[in-house]
Amino acid sequence: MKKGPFDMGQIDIAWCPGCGNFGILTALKGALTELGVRPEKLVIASGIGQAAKTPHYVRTNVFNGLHGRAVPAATAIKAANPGLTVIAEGGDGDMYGEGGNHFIHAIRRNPDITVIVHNNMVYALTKGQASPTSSIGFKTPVQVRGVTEEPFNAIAVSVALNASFVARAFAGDHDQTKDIIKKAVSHRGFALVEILQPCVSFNKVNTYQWFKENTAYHEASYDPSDRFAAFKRATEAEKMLLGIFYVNPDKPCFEDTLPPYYKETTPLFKRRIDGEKLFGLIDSRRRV
Amino acid sequence: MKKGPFDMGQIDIAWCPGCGNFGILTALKGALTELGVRPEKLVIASGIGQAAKTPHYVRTNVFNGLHGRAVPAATAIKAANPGLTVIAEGGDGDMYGEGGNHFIHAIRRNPDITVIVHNNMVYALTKGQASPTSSIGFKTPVQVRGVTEEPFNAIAVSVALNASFVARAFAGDHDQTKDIIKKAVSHRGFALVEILQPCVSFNKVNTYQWFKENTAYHEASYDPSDRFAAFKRATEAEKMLLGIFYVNPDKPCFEDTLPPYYKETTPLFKRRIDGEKLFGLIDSRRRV
Amino acid sequence: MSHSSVEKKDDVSVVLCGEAGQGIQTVEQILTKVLKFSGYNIFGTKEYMSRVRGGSNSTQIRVSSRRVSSPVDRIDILIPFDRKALEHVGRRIHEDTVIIGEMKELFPDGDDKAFNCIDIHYSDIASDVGGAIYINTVATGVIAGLFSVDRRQFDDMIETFFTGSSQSIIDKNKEAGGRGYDAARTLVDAGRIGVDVTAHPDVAGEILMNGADAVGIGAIAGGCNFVASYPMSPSTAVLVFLAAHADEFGIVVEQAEDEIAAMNMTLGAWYAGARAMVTTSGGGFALMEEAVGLAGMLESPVVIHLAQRPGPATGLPTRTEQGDLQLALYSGHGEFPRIIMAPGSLEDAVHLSHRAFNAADKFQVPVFILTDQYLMDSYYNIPSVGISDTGAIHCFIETDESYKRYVLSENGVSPRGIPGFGTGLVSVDSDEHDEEGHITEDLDLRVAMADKRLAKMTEMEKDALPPELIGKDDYSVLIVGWGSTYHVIKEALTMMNRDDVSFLHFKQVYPLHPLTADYLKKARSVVVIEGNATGQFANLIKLRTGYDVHHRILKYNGLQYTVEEVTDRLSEVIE
Amino acid sequence: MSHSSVEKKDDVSVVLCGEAGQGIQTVEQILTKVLKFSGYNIFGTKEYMSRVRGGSNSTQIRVSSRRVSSPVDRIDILIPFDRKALEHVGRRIHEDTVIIGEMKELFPDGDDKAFNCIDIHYSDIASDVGGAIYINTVATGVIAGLFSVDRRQFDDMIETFFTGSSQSIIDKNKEAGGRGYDAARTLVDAGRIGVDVTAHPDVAGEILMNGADAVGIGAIAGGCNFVASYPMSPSTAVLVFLAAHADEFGIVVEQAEDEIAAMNMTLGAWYAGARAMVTTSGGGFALMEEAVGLAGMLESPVVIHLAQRPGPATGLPTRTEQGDLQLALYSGHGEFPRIIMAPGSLEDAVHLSHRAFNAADKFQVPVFILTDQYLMDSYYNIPSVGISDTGAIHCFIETDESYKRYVLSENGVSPRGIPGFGTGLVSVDSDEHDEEGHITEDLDLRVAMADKRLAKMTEMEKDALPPELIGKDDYSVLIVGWGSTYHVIKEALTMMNRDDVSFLHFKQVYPLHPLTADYLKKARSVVVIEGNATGQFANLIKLRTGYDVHHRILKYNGLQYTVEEVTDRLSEVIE
Ligand SMILES: Cc1ncc(C[n+]2csc(CCOP(=O)(O)OP(=O)(O)O)c2C)c(N)n1
Ligand SMILES: Cc1ncc(C[n+]2csc(CCOP(=O)(O)OP(=O)(O)O)c2C)c(N)n1
Ligand code: SF4
Ligand code: SF4
Ligand SMILES: [Mg+2]
Ligand SMILES: [Mg+2]
Repeated sequence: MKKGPFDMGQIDIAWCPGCGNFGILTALKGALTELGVRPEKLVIASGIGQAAKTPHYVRTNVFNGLHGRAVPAATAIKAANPGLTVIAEGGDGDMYGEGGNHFIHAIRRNPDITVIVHNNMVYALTKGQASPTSSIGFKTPVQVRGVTEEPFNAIAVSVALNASFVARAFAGDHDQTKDIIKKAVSHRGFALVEILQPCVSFNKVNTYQWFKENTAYHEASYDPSDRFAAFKRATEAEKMLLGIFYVNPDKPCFEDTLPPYYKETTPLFKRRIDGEKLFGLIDSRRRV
Repeated sequence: MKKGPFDMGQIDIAWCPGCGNFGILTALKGALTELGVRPEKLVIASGIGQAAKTPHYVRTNVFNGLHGRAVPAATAIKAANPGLTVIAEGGDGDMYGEGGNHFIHAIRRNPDITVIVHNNMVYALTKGQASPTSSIGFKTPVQVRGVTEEPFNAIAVSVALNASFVARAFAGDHDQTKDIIKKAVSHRGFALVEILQPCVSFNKVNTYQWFKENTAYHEASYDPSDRFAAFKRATEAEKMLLGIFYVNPDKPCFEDTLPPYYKETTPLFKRRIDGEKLFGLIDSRRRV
Repeated sequence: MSHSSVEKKDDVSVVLCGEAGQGIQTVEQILTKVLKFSGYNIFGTKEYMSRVRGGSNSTQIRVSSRRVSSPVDRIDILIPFDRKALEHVGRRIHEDTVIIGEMKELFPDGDDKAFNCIDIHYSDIASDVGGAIYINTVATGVIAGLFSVDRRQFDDMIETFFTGSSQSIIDKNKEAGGRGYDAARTLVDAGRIGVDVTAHPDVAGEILMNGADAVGIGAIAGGCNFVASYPMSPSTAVLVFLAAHADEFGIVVEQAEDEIAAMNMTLGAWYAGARAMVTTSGGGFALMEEAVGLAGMLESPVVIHLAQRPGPATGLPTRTEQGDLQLALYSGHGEFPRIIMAPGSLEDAVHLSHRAFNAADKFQVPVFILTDQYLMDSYYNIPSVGISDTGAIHCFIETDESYKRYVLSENGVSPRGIPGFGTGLVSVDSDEHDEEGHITEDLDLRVAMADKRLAKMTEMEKDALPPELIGKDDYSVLIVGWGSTYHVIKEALTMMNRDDVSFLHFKQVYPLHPLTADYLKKARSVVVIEGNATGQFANLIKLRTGYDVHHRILKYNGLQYTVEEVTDRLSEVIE
Repeated sequence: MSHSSVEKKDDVSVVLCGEAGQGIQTVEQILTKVLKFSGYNIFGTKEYMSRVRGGSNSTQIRVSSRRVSSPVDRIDILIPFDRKALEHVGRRIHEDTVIIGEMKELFPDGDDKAFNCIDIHYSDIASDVGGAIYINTVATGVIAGLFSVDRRQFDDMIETFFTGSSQSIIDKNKEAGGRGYDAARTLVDAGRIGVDVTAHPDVAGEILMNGADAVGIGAIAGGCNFVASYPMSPSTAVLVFLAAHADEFGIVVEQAEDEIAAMNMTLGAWYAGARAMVTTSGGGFALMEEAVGLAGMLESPVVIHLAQRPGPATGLPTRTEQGDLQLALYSGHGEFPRIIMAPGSLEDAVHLSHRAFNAADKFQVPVFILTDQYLMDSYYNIPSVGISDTGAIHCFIETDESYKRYVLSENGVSPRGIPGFGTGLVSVDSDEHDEEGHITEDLDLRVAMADKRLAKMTEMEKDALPPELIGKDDYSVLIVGWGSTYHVIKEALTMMNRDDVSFLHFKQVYPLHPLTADYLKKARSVVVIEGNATGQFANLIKLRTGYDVHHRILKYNGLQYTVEEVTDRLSEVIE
């Protein structure tokens, strides 16, 4: 296979053979390549977990921070240099558990970043505890009698928060996942792509087969500008629906609200402070 | 006025004259009194903020913990002793900002506690910064050009999370607020009561008058078991609606899922460990 | 008592005391400015409760012929806004204290005999003007009049202060101020009260600011263009300062959903080329600690303004303490270097905040600016901030394709690239990593990386700011202090007037300057004065120099030391 | 080389090495049990990468005539599951190491000359039986055969282990094990390999467990009935242990949404009468620090199991270190007392975890159990856990109407009430508070409350566990260690066989026992051995006793010391 711009060459990938993450990695690299994004102009921020290792396998700029904290880091990266394409990536535990507060507030803030959540419905790196999205009844060494909480419905919550772009994909479907990622990255504003991802080692319930049987795409005629329809589909549908649920292009982007960019777009690292203004400010304290 | 069971006697209340918190305090004490709750069997947990001072003004057991952390404390208090009536109380910053992650996950967990959020749409105790519920355009010394983020819609998010009881009240309406609190406390499971509360010192926009003009009660015929209608009303209504939005009595309560209570209801403090079982466990490690 | 005149003093301590919401802050703000503008040296500090209305708060304004920058116990003139005030500052009222108050309000039963009082009918005047809300402006006028502030200037000041209010409110405030002013002039003319403070024309043009302003100015000078924080007293003032100047200086000011977000944003911002800081306090900072460890591992620069207040937990949210030194020193899990600065003066606050950004960038470590509520909220006049050019030193490089973020280097510092600047890729990683910034489980590399990170200490120590010695070189008693106690200990030293006692002040508390031990060993007796209950700096000295100080003077009731208190407590431990 | 027999040893170090996912853990679990059950003393420890598949992990199992409880560098028998293994443990292969492997897999080019090898066709046998997944069971059989484990017992063990799998899988595993077993017997019978480990019938009935089990058992003995945590290696094992026994012992086991929730839940639980703990590591604990401060202010008991791993930040998630001592010691803002225990052995882990609950309840302070990945994951046999009755001491009281939570008391401890138990009301407050637990701004009361909290230190020091002296009383060199290095230093000491060298082990690292300084002063030379890069315990000793130790032996590559390493490094510093 021809080496693409985001391919790393010979590296040791720490995922299990057969893991759904491989499909996501390929779709992601494919999407970025087709979009013509340049590796030096892209940053992927991530947390900690199996999913959060993804940026190490993409030839680009990487900010691999703390479990649960990719979104605030990504938000700030974009704010410091709006010329970069910024993706935050992580698992369901990372983004909805530890990072839950950032998730909901980032949606409100609406930075122009893409948030990719590998949803394997389990904490994989820590060897198989329940995650916020684990199904009721899912048994683990910690949830010995099975999960009792209702799974976190990220799509419904995002729609409730009037997020600007909300989609779900399935790691087993390369083409459509790539396509959804492309749309999300191209979208201006906070874009959520939750990708259903089989974990072959710790989730023996939600397998490739299970996902195939329990998911379906929105029909072509579905209109993602209808918030109620999106909510209905997120909460009521028999199968987990795939594709773009909701797009709301009217929200102002976080970066646009920031003082440094009112008049110019230069990234912060290129700016130097204006000494005259500073001494003016200091002198203002001499006056009444 | 006759001293009620929850009245403290002569104390110095640190709120500003005219603050909406007084109305909430009265409604809360009234509700508890009418429900016949006994002060020794009640715990009010709170965080930090003006609202979070409330339990100090109620004659009962108080757990005044950290900013944003009343809900996990309350959840555990209930789990340690399900015989107690447990309320978590705090402001909009406390519960939806700092405490946002606990808020969403407590809804999933569904402990039998009542969460009362005094929503004054501002950080009052820290002197007037925007809160997650501040309106767009709200100016403060930090948000000098006004808030740009969409306010956190706690009702919509709760409905999206399929919360078991979701209501909104207005501090200016004593009777209905009292009534809603009564229903929430009586409800078995997580009950959210968001109370719109004028802050006369730091919120000059959302005043008593403003709330009066911009709120309305659900009509009597409204059916709070309809999740979709609740979502519609939470997001679409012209005015902020008041009353019970959504009730879902079918969710299992957190305490019911806990091993100590499978067979008996004794609170944990009354239990002593069974030495025989322990030595049995230790001896099991002698065998293969 | 009835001798209601005041000794003619050239250093007058005025204390205003009343409920939150009674407008003492307005009085303070107007008076400090207008008095300074009249050429008086001024110092203003306040102590207040964690509430918006009610309670009992006080502000001290010293008006003096010479520079003053520290609180005194002494009250020369007390303006009590209510009866509670007499109790609140009761201990500090002495026989020469003149109480300029409304007698019927303060002593409804006429029990004013024990005090030296002057009656002014604030509330009558105020209600004449338009209502009780003008009482504070009347009081402002009384003080202005007492110090013979230029009437026109005073009017202008009120006009400026109330800019934005309706003309009628401005006019009423002017009237209220004027009525108070006139009342005071009448008293002065009648010889019932008088002060003898000399005005210096130069002082009129000096800089007047508080610690929060100073940190904010220093940060801007250091090139700060990004601040993410969550409100928390007393650190919020710096956030507010930067927000006020965000448009002018192009600063991203983000109020995060919580402190964890704030700190992680700040690290993301540095990564992408911003110069970023957080401003926080106690429990808010505790929440940032995981990310302090992340800064340690990423080798990310970061500036942390930590404004101390008494803990544990919520503690006393609006009070002062020096209780978070150890917290800063050991914050974050794992082992990595850091720098801790602790400004003693407004000039320090500007200078160190400025320096913090450069040091963070140079060494790629977290740099703390450790202040406290006292410093944040204290105002005085200074001739200059002491920085002549901005000198924000940017240390990042333009990368090429061979770029590796964590190249092993002798001194521990690897050139820092910025994504999008150059053709290289910049990978930073919270796991142990290789030179390229990718996860590694090579345990030899782990050791090399840990050594690299810790190696920075060597140059950081060389670069440490030396402590400042105040007093003679051949001391026999050495007083050691750090951070915000600078001026109060210095003034106490002057008062004590002993040439065998010197004062060593640390503005950088970690790493300690290499000469520290030498200073200590020269003394016969060393006394550490600090604002906490366990002697955290004395502990640090012991740990780093092996030197066990002789005396620890500690205070932890939430208030700053006063000059008298320092002298008294010193006299207990030094003969 | 071709002399493939093994010296007849009575203490054999077997190392298995392969990828994650190749089933080494299964081998370890079956073998440690069955070997112990055969009467051999065993010790098992593992080191592994932070991944689920691939990489290179190893497990050491020592099988010995006498008690063994520490890792050695030496490998007597190596079972490599792939070629990477030879590189991974390469440094430790010496000329007497017998490699029992599959030659065509390990040395496809026939380059096995440098090694002492025995060829076993694991994969052929396995594929014969049913596929590559049985390779590990074949290897298990080889070791079992080598040590002449009773065949029947071995079969039973496999049966038990695979309970829950289909009968066909059980049968195939039995067959695989059997085939390995037979292969080994053939080798032994042919004199190609042999061991000389004596079995002791008593050992068969001893307790076999790892550190995680020990902490869990100790906690249950201490009355633990509530644990809230968030998964994080290596602390999760304790959560899993308690979850497994939750039904039996009536324990609330809650996996929280984050560590902050976990710690705040734990405090809520204690408040309402539970005996609660968290189990966490590094960054997870850092997130709990604000709530540690809350515990300090509420005077809430709380037990914190902090299983250390290398930082900063994510660091090396599955490795070991003693790098969080200072983190625990200074965690939380503000000043308040705490206790830190650091078990050295499984018995300690049981005993101290038990004790932690009682101490927390007695003094109403946070109590830390500081373990590490090494201790969590190491197994060995012990005759008894050393607790004879549960002795969970409950210190709360039934309240009456006059109850006040924070009654000022000489020793700092006020009787702790529980809401709903008695007629009193229990108010706890994170702000500074009065005796009733309500917010106060009375600054004298603040001082009284701060003093009350710190006063507990006096009795806590009296109550401190003394360090354990191993060796003679009249030492000239004193080795100091703490926590999990207990056994390895002890074994090294035995190996060194010098009667002028003794070893002082601390199981309680804070507060230090009052006799600590005396022990140190008696030595001509003191060497501290610890698993971090800066000598945190040596620092603590210096701070608390003023004693500057002569040598610091430090290790921070993520692995525990081995016996040989301790001897070698000691010989560098002691003559
Ligand atoms: C603060 C903190 N808490 C806990 C952990 C341990 N931890 C690492 S990954 C992980 C969960 C991983 O689950 P998820 O985010 O769903 O990713 P996955 O491995 O399933 O892809 C946890 C709890 C950590 N690294 N940091
Ligand atoms: C960890 C932490 N961060 C910040 C604070 C400071 N703080 C105290 S109250 C408050 C906000 C209060 O707003 P809200 O919860 O809406 O309550 P209100 O005062 O409006 O009733 C903040 C930020 C704190 N005490 N602890
Ligand atoms: S454990 Fe699960 S999520 Fe992780 S790499 Fe393996 S299959 Fe993928
Ligand atoms: S500041 Fe606002 S919320 Fe606080 S007491 Fe005053 S009016 Fe109420
Ligand atoms: Mg996952
Ligand atoms: Mg509020």
